[in-house]
Order: sequence, then structure tokens, then C-alpha cells
Amino acid sequence: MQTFRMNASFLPAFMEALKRWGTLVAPVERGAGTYVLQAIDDVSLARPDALRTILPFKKLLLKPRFAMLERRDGGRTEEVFDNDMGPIVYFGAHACDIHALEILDLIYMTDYVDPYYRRNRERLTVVGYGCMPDEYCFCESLGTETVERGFDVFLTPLGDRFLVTVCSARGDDIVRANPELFEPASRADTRDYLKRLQEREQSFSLAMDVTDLPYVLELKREDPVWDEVGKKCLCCGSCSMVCPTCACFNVVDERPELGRAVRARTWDACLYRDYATVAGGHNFRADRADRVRNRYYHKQEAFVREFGKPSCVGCGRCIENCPTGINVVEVFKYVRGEL
Amino acid sequence: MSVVIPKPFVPRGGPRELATGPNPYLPAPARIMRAADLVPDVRLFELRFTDSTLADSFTFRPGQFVELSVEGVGEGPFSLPSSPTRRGVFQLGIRRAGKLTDFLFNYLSEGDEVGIRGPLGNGFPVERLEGSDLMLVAGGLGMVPLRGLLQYVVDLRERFGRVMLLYGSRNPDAVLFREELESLARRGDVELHLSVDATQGKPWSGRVGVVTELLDEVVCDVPSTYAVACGPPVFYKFMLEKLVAMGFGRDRIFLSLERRMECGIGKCGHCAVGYTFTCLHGPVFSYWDAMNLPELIYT
Amino acid sequence: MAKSKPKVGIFGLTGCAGDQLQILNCEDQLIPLARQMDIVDWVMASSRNDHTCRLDIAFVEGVVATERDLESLKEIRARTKTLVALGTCAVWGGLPAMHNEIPREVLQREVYHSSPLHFLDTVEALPPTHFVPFEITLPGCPIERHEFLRVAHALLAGAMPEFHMLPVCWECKAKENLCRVVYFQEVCAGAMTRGGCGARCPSHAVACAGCRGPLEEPNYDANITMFADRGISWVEIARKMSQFSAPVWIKQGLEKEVRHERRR
Amino acid sequence: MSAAGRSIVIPHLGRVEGHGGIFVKVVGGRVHEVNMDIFEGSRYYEALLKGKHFLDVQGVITRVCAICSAGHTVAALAALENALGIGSSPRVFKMRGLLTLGATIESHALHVFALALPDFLGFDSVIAMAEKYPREVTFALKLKQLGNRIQELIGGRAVHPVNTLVGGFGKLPRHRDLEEIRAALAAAQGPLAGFVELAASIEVPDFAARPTVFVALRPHEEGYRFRGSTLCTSRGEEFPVAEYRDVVREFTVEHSHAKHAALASGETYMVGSLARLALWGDRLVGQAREAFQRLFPRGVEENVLTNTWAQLVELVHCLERGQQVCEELLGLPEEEREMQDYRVRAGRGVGAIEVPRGTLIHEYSFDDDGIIESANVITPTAQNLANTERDLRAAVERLLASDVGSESILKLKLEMVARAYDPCISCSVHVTCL
Repeated sequence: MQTFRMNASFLPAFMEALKRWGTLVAPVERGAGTYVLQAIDDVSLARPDALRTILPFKKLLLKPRFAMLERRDGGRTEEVFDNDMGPIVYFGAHACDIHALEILDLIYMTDYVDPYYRRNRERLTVVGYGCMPDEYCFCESLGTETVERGFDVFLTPLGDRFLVTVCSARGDDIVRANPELFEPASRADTRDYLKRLQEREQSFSLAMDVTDLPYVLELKREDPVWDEVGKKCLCCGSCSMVCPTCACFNVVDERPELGRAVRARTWDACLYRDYATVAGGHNFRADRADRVRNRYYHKQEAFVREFGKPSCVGCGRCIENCPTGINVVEVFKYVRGEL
Repeated sequence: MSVVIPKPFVPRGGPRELATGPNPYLPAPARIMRAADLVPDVRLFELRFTDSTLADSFTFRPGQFVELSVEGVGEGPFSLPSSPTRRGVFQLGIRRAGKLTDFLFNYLSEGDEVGIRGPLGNGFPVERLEGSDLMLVAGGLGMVPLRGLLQYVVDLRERFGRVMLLYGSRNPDAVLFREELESLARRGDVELHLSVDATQGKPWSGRVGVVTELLDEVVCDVPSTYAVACGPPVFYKFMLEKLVAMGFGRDRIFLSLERRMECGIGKCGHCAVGYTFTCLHGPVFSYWDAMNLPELIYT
Repeated sequence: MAKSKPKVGIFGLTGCAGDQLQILNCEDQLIPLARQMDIVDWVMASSRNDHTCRLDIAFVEGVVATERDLESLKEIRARTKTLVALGTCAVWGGLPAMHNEIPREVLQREVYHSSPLHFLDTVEALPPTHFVPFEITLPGCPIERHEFLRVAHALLAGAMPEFHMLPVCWECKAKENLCRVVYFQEVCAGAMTRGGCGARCPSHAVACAGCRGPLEEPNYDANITMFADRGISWVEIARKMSQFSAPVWIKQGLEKEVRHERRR
Repeated sequence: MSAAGRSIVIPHLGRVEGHGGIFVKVVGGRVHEVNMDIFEGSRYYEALLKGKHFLDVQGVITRVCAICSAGHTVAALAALENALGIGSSPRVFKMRGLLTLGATIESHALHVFALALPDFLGFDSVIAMAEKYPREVTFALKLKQLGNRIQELIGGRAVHPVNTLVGGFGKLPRHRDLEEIRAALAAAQGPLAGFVELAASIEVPDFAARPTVFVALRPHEEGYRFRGSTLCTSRGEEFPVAEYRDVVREFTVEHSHAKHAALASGETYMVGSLARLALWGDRLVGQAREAFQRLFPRGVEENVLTNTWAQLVELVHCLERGQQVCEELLGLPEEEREMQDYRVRAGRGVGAIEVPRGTLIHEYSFDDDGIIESANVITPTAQNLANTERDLRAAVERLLASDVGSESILKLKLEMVARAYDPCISCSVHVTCL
């Protein structure tokens, strides 16, 4: 890892320079206080300090819906490249996003490698950007508030300048190609950086106790709290759509036009009623409460057993987007008997 | 903050590949060599990959499955009722149960092509079973994967001890592979115990009643026997506890489970129970592992 | 797999003809599609029709609002192998059924001013699915063209079309719209309503009115509570939810509120 | 052919929107009875609106009819906004105008090419016609698609718009989309001119010609427009639309779920493209003017069969006018949304618009809470029904007098008369007065 400093006024020039590595994608404002990730040409539209975009970056790697395979009548089934987005520079990734990217890698790049994910992933350049938490952030509780790997370059704003961390050979390329933008970091820069980290640590208002979470959850499997949450949940799937690590998908076969068959893939959510229904009609999770519980157990218990950490990064999107106000932090407080 | 079990970020294993190609979602074309009804709603399809190199090299473990697809119609997981000891072709036993299988039954016959991906899943632990007696317990369509195991055992007969097959069906017309099983029994390769829920007025010499009752018929040396059970969700409910009551260790009972499987490679999430993917880590589990994954055995 | 051209009929009972129009609106694919089938009975598009032959596929839109509608429906069912209900009217009853609790005589008096009107054999509006079984139901007010094409092409290929039953919220989130409930405190039926429309209304900054009918087992109570918790009055909630597929909502327990809302 | 006590029955009229038939009884060589038999079921939307909020009106009333859904929407919003005492901003007014043009292009293209033209060229349906005239049918469908694209862009959906709200629009179109529409409209002009030539080569029979009163709205400004607030007749009478109840008399007839209408004088009348051309055709400019002169060299005559050609002239007009409106909208700054603030108060309002089939009038009144107390919709097809029956009677008399040949030819000719009105039966059964 190398560190540099960059003058804050160089930011537009830096973003222009990033375009050499691919389509520049950054948060832009959609409505008052709401942001979406979007390819931009005009760098002044970028709002890297925006805390959350409605959909997380996973949409850059896997579209909500894309064609996987196609077959024309009389021909062979062929792979199609509907999901291939070319080289992308994702500008404005926060620490939690970068942790989420690692989790997606665990899901999609282990055992059988998903080629649709891999092709976009390998061409993805990640430029991080330091943030300050709001009332929905609880990344600190999950240890995802800082990040040491998984990005190419990371900018931490320090008033009139940025501390620039470089973590990959591609990041190194970017710095070397634009020497006029960077200078070595000074002691004052690192001092201010540490000060900022401290300040940030103190600004979290939401916290979740994850001590022994899998064991606690195992003991609480039959707890009435799951029925309670089940009664409140609309099963609209919004939490899964906006979750940076929810990665389930459906496979749909269709004939959109004469002589052409397409196998498409769409994001799915385990809260949807037919999620576990098999051919013949048996539904292994017909009860709403079972589906809700499954979502929490998959992320906070089973994933920990498998990979040593939960597949939740504390970004707060599900809390912000749940129409009935189901709050993961509160749910776990209930589970622990604290509420 | 405390992460419970610290573990560095390392993929669990090297990338795996399917026999059918580097893109695990891309099916390889296979031709239907033979299609014959086993019983009115279950048909046995014999397939061969059109690529002859793949056809000759294709192998799998008994208990694994493949995804069969017809583009534009659908894709579904099907158990292999044949044994890898017989090369060149493989079989699928398919029951008519939905849109894809309707299409297979209505429109596809010998000479037509379908897409196949596989082999998928873990399969039965055949190496572990070698040298022991085997008690195979099948309910209904559960006979399909067990027939693959049975064929494997018969082809390598000297490696296994006694082989008992306990098989329950709805009625005498629903018994799969009946002639073949009876001929194996006559040869002495397998001890066959059949039951039906009801005779429905058809001639029947076996037992009438639920399949669990067959367990009362057999006498075996439990400590040197492995039990392998396969059937619909309701079948497991009584079967497993009865086997335990007979003295089987929970790690000496294996079962093959059904779930909604779409991708077959542990990505899409539909068959997951916790982080256990029935398609990837299963479909074969020891009873001990399965009972420690709440929800896995559906009651 | 070669088959002869399937015989197809397209029928409208009482309704706005919007679903038949949506078929005509498949402009680019209409003629190639028509070549793959033998459309033998389609009054809206042809003046020569065979009203008696066996049909492989029939599409029916509209509600049953007269004895004559019911007769036609039964005849169509009897001669058809695969029957497809097109549109919310055919599947759920739609808008024409929204006030089935008001006697038709009252409505007739209000509309036609004279009585008795023996020429009106009108019965209460009910969806065709109430009377006869359908192989496929495709809701929408009107149906979405791409969904119709998927049904038609699947049937032509001999397969049943596949639709995942996902709520409108799925598509709404995929389009990154601002949630009408969370950000605007509106009554939005998206979480209860079957998607497939591409979240048209929320994408135009209008709350979902539920025109595609309910999902299987929507969490009705939680939706009502969610609106009420945001300070929206029961009258307002009932007003917004009593339009499309009202009979279904009423079965879900909204009847009281609907009656409460009416001032007749 | 015996002339004693025979009936001519067309049980189910094809190639029209909705369900109706024609029944003619001839006794002793004289036409005894001519009925347009409308058996489409009633849905009573206007009655169902009573007790609903005025904000729900558009979503409900548009479902009266799919083909006319944009017209019903614009008329309903105009009536409601009049009741609230708010006008529309220039942008909103123009956008609704563009929506109307899109709907007219779609509807006219459908009727002219897919429903009526097969009669003139000797086919049962447009699908059969496509085999012989593939290029023409493809273009006609493209034109119809363009109408739908406009409705989709402005209304959010080709059928039953969702973007149209009391006070404005939920989402405004992007400039690049408007530019695309403008270009597509321009590109369609050439091929359409070819159709005008094809039409000019077809002789229109005159067996249904009969003296007729034409009624249409006076355009709100100089030029050929589809919106206005004054009803005019070809007799030279004029009435403010708000007083339509004094002009249009409605009555029920035994054989029809749809009411019939006549002028206060008892005369039946015709609304629609031909009526508009008769009254305001001299205001057409550009290619539309040329098309008008080409297809109506002697001016508009009282022969309903020429209504299809009148629609063709209006198609040419819509392509030109649509480009102008796009131009005007492009002159305004690009914005996300436009909504007017208003205060809910009791009110009554009338809104009228010329839709493809003629004059459409909506009237609503609501109380201080915005709850609808009464609703009234007068559709063009209902206004035309009585006139249609008289035309049919004239045609039967004339056809029986001259030996027309087989009964099937006679029936076809009667169907042509009914189809020429482009009747919209779904709409027609919803004539109400509360």
C-alpha cells in the first residue's frame, strides 16, 4: 500500500483522468437527497460524498435482468454478452461497498466461477471515497468501517486535500500516469487522516452487537420475534434489491419473438413467496415468517459459519428502504432480549 | 466490534469445472437415444452427448444429477438412474410434473436434442460404502437415484457386502424398474423387499402398507451396514427415526434431498438452507449433517 | 416438433377492448405472428369468422356483464383447448366489478333514467375466471405487449409461458424510483400487486393503483397498517384501494372501509 | 328476391370496436325497421364515479374505452380543471394536445388501414390484406406505432395513460425523445402522401349519401385544432359547450344499450372527421390542404362513406401539426415534472374535445371535499347512432331499388356504412346523465 496527497482542486482533473480506465460511474443526485449510480461524462455531476445510492454497485456487475443464453431455431445455444458492460471505473465506493464487493467475490468467484460476474469484475476499477456516517450506518459494528484491500485507489477527504491510498497495481498505474496530481503524503497528512478516522468513529449513532451472533441465532431459532417480523413484512423484496450483498437470482426461459429463445436471469429475493417452490408445487418455505427468518439467518448466521464473517456490511440501505420500518439492528436487539 | 470466527479472505477452493464446459450455465447438446415409459407418468430417457469426446469421457458419481434444458421452455434438475460404470450413454428418469416435463413428454422423442449441464452435486460416498452391507430404502420416485447406486454396486458387486433394497410405491402399477429389480433378486445380487400403499385390485405378492413397515421384514447386522434413503419429503419423517431406532448411527444413514435448484452450482440461492446449498454441498447428506441444518429435512 | 398452425380465437366480452387493442399494438410482430397461426375467429379485426370450430388457443378479455356474455364464454370454453384470460377484467373483474354491492337496478336508473328497462339483461360484473377454468391468466389494465408476446410465442412452441409472481416493488426498485410510500407518504399498492408492468406508475411519479391485481397471499394487514401509521386516513386508504380488482381486496377485509367511504 | 316480410340480419358486426349488429326488416318492398343493435354490456362507470374523489376520475373514466382512452383523459382533466377554476400552463396544454394528436394518429391509422380499407380493396381483414399489400400494411402499422409512441411518451402508456394528472404531468418528456418523435413524424409524411394517391384512385360509392347536419367544436385558435369551447353546426348555429344539454337531446331506444342523441330540433346529426372537415377544412394548411383538395375536389359532400378519406386527410394534418407542437415544446426548458397547485373546492365543469370519432363532452360536479356528485359523458358514437340508422335506411332503400345482387353483397354494403362511422361501441354504452 502506498499513500499520496492530492489537492482538492485536482479532483475534476483526476476524474477526467480515470476515464482512460473505463466508463466513469459515480453517484449522481436523482431527487433531493437521493442518489443513483450512473455513467457520467460531465464529472461535475458526481457526488462521491453521497452516502448511499438507491441500488448498490452490484448493478454494475450483474444487471437486474440480463440474457445469459440465446438460441435461434435450428441453431446452437450460445452465450450472449448482454451483461457485459466493458471496463468500468466505479468512483465513490465507500468502505462498506468495498467489503460488500469482497462478499460478492466469495459468492461468485469460488467453487464454480460465474462467468457473467467475472467478466465485469475483472474489468472493474474501484476508486474509494471516505465518508461520514448518518443515522442508518452501522458498519462500525460489523468491522467494515475501514478497508485495507479490495480497491485500486482510495481518497479520504481532508478539507483542502485528499489522502490517497493505492492498493493495487492498477491503482499504481493510475497514479503514475498522472504524476502532476499527486505528491508524497506528509506527516501532517497522516496526522489529519488519523484525526478524521477518530472523529468518524465517534459519529456513529447506530450500533449492533454481533458477539457470538451465530450461536445466539441458533438458540433463538424458534423465538416469537420471527413471527412478529413476519407479520410486519410486506415481502416486497426491497431490502434484498438494495442490499449490496444479496445475490440470489431467478432463471427464466422465454421466447420474446418468433424463432428465438432466451434464457434470462433476474435478481430474486428469498422473501418472495415462490422462492422455494419446486416443480410439482411443493413450497419449502410457504410461511412468511420462515422466509423472513431465512433471510436473517442466511446473512448473519450461515455466512459466518462458512466464511467467518456475516454477509452484512452495515450500509443501512435496508433500514432506509423498508416501507414498514423493519430495522435489522432492532430485530437483533429483540433477539438478544434487549428490547 | 468482534467478528466471530476470524478467517482471512481466501476462496475455499480452486475453481471447479463441469464436464460439460467452462461456462457452467451453458448446456451441452445431447441426443435422446431412447425414451420409454417406466410407468404411465415416469419416463426413462437415454441420452448421449452429441460431441463424441464428451460422450465418451463423461462420468459422474451415483447420486449426482444433471440439469436438463430445452431453451425457451425451461431447465430442471434430474437424478441419474444409471451408473458411471456404463460409459457412452446416461439415463434420466423423469416424472411429469410441470411445464418443462410436459414439454418433454409431449414433444420430444428419440433423435431430438436437449441441453445437459453436469454432473452436479456431491453424490453418494461410494468409497465409504465399500466393504459394508447396504440397506437401500426408496420411496416412490426416490428409486431413480438409488437405481443409479444399485447399478454401480451390481457392476462392482465384489466390493460390497449384502445389498438389501426396500422399496415402497403407491400401487403395483407405480413400481419403477420392476422387472429389472426382480431379475437382480433372482440372480442373488440384491435382496428385494417391495411394498405398495394399496393394491387397487391388481395382483400383488409383496407387502401392502407403508414403506417403513418393510424395515420389520429385514434382519441385518446394523453395525456393518450403511443405510441410504431416498424419497419424497413425507417419506423421511418416519423412516429416519425408525432407522435410528434400529441402531443405525446417524452418520451411517445417507439421504438425498430435493429442493428448488436452478443454477445447480451454488449461486442462485434457491436451494440454500442457511449457507448449505442442496445443489452444491448436497443433494446427499448424512442424517447427522442434515438434522443439524434446521429446515433441511422438511417436516 | 413440426405442427400444423394452431387455430386461434380472440374474444372480447364486456370491456374497453384495451387488451385486444394491445394485441393490435404489437405492430412490429403482428403480421409475422399472425402467419404462424390460423386466426379463425376475431370479430374486432375480421368480418369473416368461424364461430363454431374447435380452437387450440383462445384469448378472452372483458367481464361477464350480461347473460349473453356468459353464454359466449361457455361456448368458447367448450371449443377451446388452451384458454387464456387477458387483462385484469378477465382475471379479477377489474373496474367494472368495483361496486358489485350496488344493485344493478339502481345503476340503471341512474344511467338511463327510465324504468323498467327490460332490454337490459345486465347482471353484476364478474370475471370470466369466476365461471370457467382458464389455463393461463395474464392480468394488466391493459395487458403488457411483451407479456402477451411471451404467452403467444410460448404457446406456439408448445410450451406453457412462465411468469414469476413478483410484486411491482421489484421493478420499481430495479428502476431506482423513489418509493411512493417511504418518500411521499402515499397509498401505493405496489407491494401487493403482481408486477410485469415495469412499475409504470411509480416511474411516472404516481403511486401504484394495483391495476394488475394481487399477488398470491399479499400481506394485506401489514400494508394497511403501514399506510395508517403514516397518518393516512382510512377513507383515503379505502378510496385508493377499492378500484382495480376490488372484489379481491374486499375479500381481504376491506369491505367495511369501502362501504364507509361511499356516500350514496 | 322476394320483397315480402324479409329480414336482413348482421348478427355481429366485424372490424369495429365493441359488440353490435344490424337488423333490417323489409315488409312489402318497403323498409319497415332499421336498428343498430348494441348488445355490449354496461359497466356504469359514470354511476360508479359518484362518491369517488375527483382525483380518481381519470383512472376510472379512461377505462370506458381503450382506443379513446387519451381523449377521455384529456376531456376529463379539462372538465375537472374547469370545475376547480384552474387553467393549464402552456406546456401542459401543448402536451395534452400532442397526446391527442398521437391518439388520433393511432386511431385513424387503425381504422383507415386495418378496419375500413379491406372493404375498399376486397379483403376480410388486414391480415388477409397483408399478403397482397405487405409494404402498405407494414407502413400503416408503423404509422399506428408512431401514434402509440407519442401516447407512451406523453401519457406513460399507449392505452390508459398514467402520467396525466389533474394540474399537470408526473414526468415530462426529455428533449431528445421529443426530437426523435419530431423526426419520425417528418419521416412518415412522404409515404403517407403515397396513400393519399392510392385513395384518390379508389372510387367511393354514394349509395348511402343523404342530407346530413354536421357538428364539431370551433377550434380554440386560428387553424385546424381538436380543442375548443363552442359547438358549431353546419347550419351555422353556435353554442357554448357548457350549454350542451340545451343542444343535445338524449333518449333511450329499446334495441340498444347505448342511448341515442339528436339536436333540439329533433334532427339527427353526424360528428367526426367528415364533420370537422365540412366545418373547418378551409383552415387546413400545407400538405393537409393539398390532401384535402385531392380527396375532396368538390368539397365535403354528404356521404358518410367518405369519412374514411376525411380521416386520411386528418392523418396528414396530425403529422404536420405534431412536428409543430414538438417544436414548441422543445422551445421550453427541460424539466422533470410540472404540477399546478390548487385548492379543492366545490365546483362544476365541462370539458370538450374532438376525438377521432367526433365531439366528446365530459361534465363533473363535486362537493367541497372533492367527492363527485354527478358525472356525465357524451360520446361521439352515441351521437352518431341515430344518424347511422337513417343512413342505413337510405342505403337499404336505394340498394333494394337498384338490383345489387346477392344478399351477402347487400350485407357487406350495409356493414361498410356502419364501419364508415368508425363506431366505438364500448364508448357508446356509457352515455349517462346523472
